[in-house]
Amino acid sequence: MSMHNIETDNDLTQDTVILQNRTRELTYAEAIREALQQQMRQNKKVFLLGEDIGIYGGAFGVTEGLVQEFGKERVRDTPISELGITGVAVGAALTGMRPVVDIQFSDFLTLALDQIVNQAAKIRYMYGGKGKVPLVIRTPSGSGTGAAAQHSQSLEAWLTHIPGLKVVQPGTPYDAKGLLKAAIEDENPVIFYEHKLLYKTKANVPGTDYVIPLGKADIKKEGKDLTIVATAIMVKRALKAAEELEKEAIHVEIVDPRTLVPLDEKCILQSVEKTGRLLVVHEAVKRGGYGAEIASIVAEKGFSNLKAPIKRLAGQDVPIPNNKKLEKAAVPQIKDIIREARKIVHE
Amino acid sequence: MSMHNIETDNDLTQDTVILQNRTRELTYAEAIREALQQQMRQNKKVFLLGEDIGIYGGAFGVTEGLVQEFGKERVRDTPISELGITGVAVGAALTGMRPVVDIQFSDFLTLALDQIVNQAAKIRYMYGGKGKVPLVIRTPSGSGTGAAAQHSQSLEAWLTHIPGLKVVQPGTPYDAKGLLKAAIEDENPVIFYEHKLLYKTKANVPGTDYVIPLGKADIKKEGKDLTIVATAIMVKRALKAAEELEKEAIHVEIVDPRTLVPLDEKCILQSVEKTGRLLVVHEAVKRGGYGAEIASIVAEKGFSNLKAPIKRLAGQDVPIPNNKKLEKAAVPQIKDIIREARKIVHE
Amino acid sequence: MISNYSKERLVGLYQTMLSIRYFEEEVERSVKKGLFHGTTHLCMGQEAAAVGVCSVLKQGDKMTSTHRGHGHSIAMGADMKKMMAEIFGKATGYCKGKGGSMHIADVDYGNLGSNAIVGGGIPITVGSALTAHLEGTKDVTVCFFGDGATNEGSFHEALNLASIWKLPVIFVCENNEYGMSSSITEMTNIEDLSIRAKSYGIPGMTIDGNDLLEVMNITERAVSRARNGEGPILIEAKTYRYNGHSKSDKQRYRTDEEVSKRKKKDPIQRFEKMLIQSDIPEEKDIEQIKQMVIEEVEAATDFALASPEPKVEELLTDVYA
Amino acid sequence: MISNYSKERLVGLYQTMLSIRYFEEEVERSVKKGLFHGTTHLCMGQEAAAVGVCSVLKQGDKMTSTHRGHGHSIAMGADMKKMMAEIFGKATGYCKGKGGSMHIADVDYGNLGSNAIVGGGIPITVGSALTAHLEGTKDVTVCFFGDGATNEGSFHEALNLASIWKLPVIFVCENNEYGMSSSITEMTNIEDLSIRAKSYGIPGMTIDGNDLLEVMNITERAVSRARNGEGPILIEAKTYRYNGHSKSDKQRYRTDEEVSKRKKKDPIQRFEKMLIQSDIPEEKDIEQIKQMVIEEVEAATDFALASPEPKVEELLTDVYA
Ligand SMILES: Cc1ncc(C[n+]2csc(CCOP(=O)(O)OP(=O)(O)O)c2C)c(N)n1
Ligand SMILES: Cc1ncc(C[n+]2csc(CCOP(=O)(O)OP(=O)(O)O)c2C)c(N)n1
Ligand SMILES: [Mg+2]
Ligand SMILES: [Mg+2]
Repeated sequence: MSMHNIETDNDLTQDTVILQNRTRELTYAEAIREALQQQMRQNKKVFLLGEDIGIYGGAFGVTEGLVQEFGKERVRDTPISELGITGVAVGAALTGMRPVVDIQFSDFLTLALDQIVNQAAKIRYMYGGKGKVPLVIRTPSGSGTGAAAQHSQSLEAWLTHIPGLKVVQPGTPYDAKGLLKAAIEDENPVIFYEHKLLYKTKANVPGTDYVIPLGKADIKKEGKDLTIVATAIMVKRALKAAEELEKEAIHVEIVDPRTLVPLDEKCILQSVEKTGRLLVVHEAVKRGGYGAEIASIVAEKGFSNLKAPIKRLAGQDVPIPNNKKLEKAAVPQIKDIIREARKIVHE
Repeated sequence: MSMHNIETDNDLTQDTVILQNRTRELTYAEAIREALQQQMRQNKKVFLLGEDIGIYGGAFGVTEGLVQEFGKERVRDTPISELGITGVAVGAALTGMRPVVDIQFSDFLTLALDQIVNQAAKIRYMYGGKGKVPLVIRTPSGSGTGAAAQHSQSLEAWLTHIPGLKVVQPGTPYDAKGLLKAAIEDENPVIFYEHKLLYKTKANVPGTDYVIPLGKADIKKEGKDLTIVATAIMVKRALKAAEELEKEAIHVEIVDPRTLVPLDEKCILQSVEKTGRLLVVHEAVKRGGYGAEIASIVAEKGFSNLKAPIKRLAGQDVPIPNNKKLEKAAVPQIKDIIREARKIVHE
Repeated sequence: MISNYSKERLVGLYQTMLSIRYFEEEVERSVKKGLFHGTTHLCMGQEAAAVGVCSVLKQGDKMTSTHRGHGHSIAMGADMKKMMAEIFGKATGYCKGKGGSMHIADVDYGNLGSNAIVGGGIPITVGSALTAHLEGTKDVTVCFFGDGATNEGSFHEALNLASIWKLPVIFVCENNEYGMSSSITEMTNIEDLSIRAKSYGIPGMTIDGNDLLEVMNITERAVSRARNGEGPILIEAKTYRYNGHSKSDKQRYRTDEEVSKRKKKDPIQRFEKMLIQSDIPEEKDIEQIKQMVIEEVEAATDFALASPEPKVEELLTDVYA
Repeated sequence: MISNYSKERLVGLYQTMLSIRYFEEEVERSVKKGLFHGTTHLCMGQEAAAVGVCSVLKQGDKMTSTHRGHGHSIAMGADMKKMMAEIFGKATGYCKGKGGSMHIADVDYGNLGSNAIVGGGIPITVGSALTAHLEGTKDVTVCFFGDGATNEGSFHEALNLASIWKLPVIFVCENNEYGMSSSITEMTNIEDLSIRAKSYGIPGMTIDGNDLLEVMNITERAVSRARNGEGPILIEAKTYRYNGHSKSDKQRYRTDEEVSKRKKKDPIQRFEKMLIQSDIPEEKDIEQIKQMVIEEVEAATDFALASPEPKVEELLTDVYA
C-alpha cells in the first residue's frame, strides 16, 4: 500500500541521504514529528487531523512545521469536536486512508470513546473480518504541568481493556519514533500515548526509517535482584532510581513494555524468572491500573519463581491536584521507587 | 436531608405496613424498582432521568409504573443525549438534588464519560472539598441477549480506575435493592451496574427499607479449599459450579464483593488466608479487567498464604459476537468455573 | 415525475420496496417463532426513503445505516440470503454470524455498515466523504439516521465538520416520529428537523419520505450538488414506523388508531397505485412480482436455516487485521 | 441607557471591569515571573460580557464558567485574594490549591465553577436550572462558553434539553473570534453563532459584547423571561481576546495589526469614556478608583505569596464526600 519515493527523494544526493540518516540528538517531540514526516512522505494516505495542529503546531509543538510541508489538507485543523473528528478518522480509515488523530490531552478521549471503543475497535470483528480501521490516535497524558485534574490523567488502562485496539506508550525519543511508525503502518486502531514531561527530553535518534515492532518490550537496564516494569515517564525515573540502588549493590533490571497491547509477557516473565522479584511502576492511579494486569500475569504464570510478593507502585487514588507539591506526591517519584525497591529486596 | 413519611404513609394501617414489609419473591428488576420507589417516596430530591424510562418503563422494564406514581417531572424521559443528560444530572446533584440517571446500555457510557469522569468524579476534589455530587447512574451491562458487540460489554473496570467514583455490581435481587438504596443515599457519584441476564431472576427480598452499606462483601457460600471471587452474573454461575464441586469434595468459598469501589479487601484476604487458593471470575474481558486488581491485591498482601498461583477466569479478549454459541463461549460458563476450580485445587 | 423513469427502473424500484417489506415480514415471523437470537428493528413503512435515496447512487458511493438497517442494506443491493443468514447468526451471513441484525455491512460494495449506537454512523460517514475528497473521487456518502439521533452530539459535530470541509455527504434523517417511545415533538422544540441545517450553513429540506419519487428527485439533486463539490445537505424524510421499536416494545406510547391512520399513507401502496394507473406494469404483473419476491424471501430463510453455525474457533478470529 | 442606572451602580460596574483587567494583568506578570505552577487563560478584552451578564443576577442565581474564567468569578463577586491564592496553588485559595486557575469555584455563592473541558459546563448549567425548576425557585443559571465550544456535542445536547424543558438558563457565548488558534469563521460555516438557537426553538441574538450596557440590557430581558418560566436563550456576545490563548501561545494565527485594531473597541475604555462624558464619576475619581483596584490586586498577590502551601496530607482528602 505505501508509496515509497516521493518526488523530492529523487533529488537527494547520496550525501544528503547519509546526512539525513545519521543519528543525532532529538527531543521526544521532534522524534515523533520525524516519524510523522517520514510516514507522510512515504504514503499519501497518511494524514493528520486534530485541534490546532496546523499553524499552532499542536498544544505541545509536536506538529510544528508540518502544515508548511504537507499543506492544510493533510494537516487538518479541526473544530473542538473530539467525538466528531475521531469518527471522521474511523470513516476515513475504513475507506482506505491512514489518519492520525491528535487529541490535545488524553483526558479528552472521554469524549471520543464511542468512536474508539464501539466503532474503531469492533468494526472488523462485527463485520466478520471485513473492513479494517488503520487509525492512530496520538494523545499526551500524565501529570506534572500543574494543569490539574482534567488535564493530567493517565487512563491508558482503559484502552488496554478493549479487544481490537493496540496501546503504545513510548518512554524515550528513540522508542517514540520507531513505535509511531509501526503504529501508522499497523492495520488496526492504535492508541499512542505520549507523555507531556517527556516532550523536551533528548536522546540519540537515528534519521533512518527504522520501525520498532509493536509487542516487543525493551530491557532498559539489566540486573539480577529485582525486575522493575515501568512505563512512560516511569522508565526514566526507574533508571535514575536504579543508579542510586547500584550504589547499594541492588541490581535492578528495568523492563519497559513499550506497548501495553500487545504485551511482551515473555520478556517480563523471563526477567522475573531471573530476579524472582517484581515491582511494577506506573503513573496511572493504582486501582484498576495496568500494573494490576502485569502483576496478575506474573502472579499466575511466574508464581513459582517469586521470592517476594509482587508490588505495585502507582499513582495515588486521587485526582491530580494543581499545587506542585501535591501534584508530585500524587505520582511515583524517584525516591519512591528507591524506597519500594529496597523494601522488596530486603524484606 | 431525607423527608420521611409521605402523605400516603399516614393512611396505612398497621397491617398494611406489615404486609408491605414482608419478605416475598421479587425479580432483580422488581427489587431495583422497589428501591427506587422507596427512595422517591422518602425523599423528594430523588428523581429519575433517562431515555424511555417513563411510559415505556425502561429498556428492561425496571421503571415500569413509576411515572404513574411519581409523574413526568420526577420520572423524566429524555432525548437520546447521553452526555447531556449525565451532565444535567451532575448539575442537578451539585445544586442539591439526587438524580438517578438511567443509561440504557452500559456501552453508551462511552458517550457520557466526560461528565462522569472529568466532572462528577472530580468536582469535589477540584473545589477543595466544597460541593458534592450525589448522583447514581444505573446501567445494564453484560452479554447473553444476542445484541452483539455494541450492546454487551462489561466495562466496570474503567470506572473503578477513577478516584471519586464508587462502583456497585449487585448479583442478586436482595443485594440489588439494598445496594441501590445505599447508592442513592451516598453523597458521591455511584455507578450502579445491573446485569441484563439477572433482571428476571427471582429471590426473596424483604419489603422493608433495608440498606446494604457500600464496601461490604458477602460470602455467598463458605468453603475451605478454594476462594472464588465472583461478580454480577458470575456469582450465580459460581454457586452452581460450587454445587457440582461439592460432589467431588471440593469445598469452594464464594465471595461476592458487591461493590468494586470501595472494595472489601479484608473479606477477600481473610477468605484466601483460609483457603490458600484464589480464582477470580468475571464476565468482563480478562485483559485490564477488575479481576487483575483483585488478584494483584492478593498477590501482594496475601502472598504468604497462597498454596497455588492465582487464576483469573474472565471474558475472552474479543468483542461479543451475535451468534449464541460464540456469545456463550466468549464469557465464563458454569463448566468453565468447574474446570478451573478443579485445576487449581488438584494442581 | 413518473414519466422521467423507464418502465424497467420503476419496476425495479417497486420490487426493491417490496423486497424490504416482505423481508421484514419474514423477519417478524421468525422473531415470533423464536428462530434467532438477539433483537431486531423492523423498518416497515419506511421503504420509500431507503429505496428512493439509494437508488440514485452509483458504484463507488457509500452509505452508513442504523440499528434499523435492513431496508438500507436491501436498497444498496444486498443479498437477502446473506442478510437473513446474518440475522440468524450463521457462518454464511454477511458477518459470519458475528454481527447479527444490527451490523450488516458490505464494505467493499459501499455498505459501510449498520450501527447499533444511535448517531454512531454519522461522523463515520463524514470520514468516508473526506476520503473521497482527499482522493479526488466523485463518490458521495449517504448517511441514514433517525429523528432521535438528531439529539446526539455526534450529529452536531459531524454536520458541522461536513459543512466546513464541504464534503459530499447526503444526511438523510428518517423522521418516523419516534425514537423508541419518545415522540420527536417532545424531544425537540422545533417544527421540522431540517431547520437544524441552518446551524451548519447547509441546505436543509423536509420532504414526504413516503413518496418514492419525491425522495428520488430531491436526492438526485443533492447528490449532483455533492458530486460537484458544493457540500453536504440535510434531508428530513417524514415517515412512520409500523412495528414496535424492537421485539420487546409494548407500544404504550401510541394508539392503534394513530398507527392505522399512518398506514393509509403506505409508501408501497402509493407507488403501486401510481404504477398501475400508469399501466406500468399491468395489474397481473404486480402479482407476479409479489410472488417472485415472496419466493426470494422464503429462499433467504431456507438458506439461513440450512446454513451452518460458525465454528467456535471463529470466536477468536477477526479481532485484529 | 446610562440614565437607567444609579451612579453607584455604574461606578461599581466600572470598578468590577477594572478589577478583572488589573487582576489579569497581575496574573500575566506573575506568569512571566514564574510565580506559579500551571497554565492560565486570560480574559483581557472580554470584561464587559462577564460583568454585564453577572451584574444583573440575584442571590440564588448560578453560573458556570470555562478555562478562561477569572473574569466571570470576579464578576460574580469573588474575593480576589482567594482567587489569586488559588492560582498560586495555596491552601488559602478557593479550592485549597487543588484546583488552580481553571477550577475556581464557590458553589455556595452560585459560582458552580470554571471548567477545563471545553463545553463541559454547559450540561451542568442545565442541571442547575432543572433544580430550580423542580424546587420551584425562580433562580436562573448563566452558562458562559466560548465560540469554539459551540462545536462540541455537549453544546448541542444541552441546549436542546434546556429548550424542551423550558429551563431558566442564559447561554452566553463569548465569541472572541478564536478557539485557541482556530478562527471561528473557519470552524463554522455560519455568520452568527446565535443562529444555532433556531435548532432548539429558542431565541438567539448576537450583540456587541464589548458594550457593557447592551450586554446588561439584553441579559436583563433574558433573565426576566427565564424567571417567568419562558425558557432559555442564547446570547452571542462578540468580543476579542487580547492575550494569547494561554501562556504558551505564540499567536502565529493572527497579526499584531488585527490585535491593535480590536483593542480600539476596548470595553473598559468605552465605558470609562461614557462615564466621564456623563460626569459619573469625575475624571479625578477615575484615577482614585484605578488606584484602589491596583492596590486590591496587589494585596491579592501579597496574600497569595504569603499564604501557606497545602499540607501534603491534603493530597488524600476531599476525594469523597
Ligand atoms: C447511543 C445510544 N443511545 C441509546 C440507544 C438505544 N436506542 C436504540 S434505537 C433508539 C431510538 C432511536 O431513535 P431514532 O434515531 O429516531 O431511530 P428509529 O429507531 O426511530 O429508527 C434508542 C434510544 C442506542 N442504541 N444508542
Ligand atoms: C474538550 C476539550 N477539547 C479541547 C480542549 C483544549 N482547549 C482548551 S481552550 C480551547 C479553545 C476554546 O475555545 P473557545 O471555546 O472559543 O474559548 P476561548 O478559549 O476562546 O475563551 C481548547 C481547544 C479542552 N480544554 N477541552
Ligand atoms: Mg425515529
Ligand atoms: Mg474563543
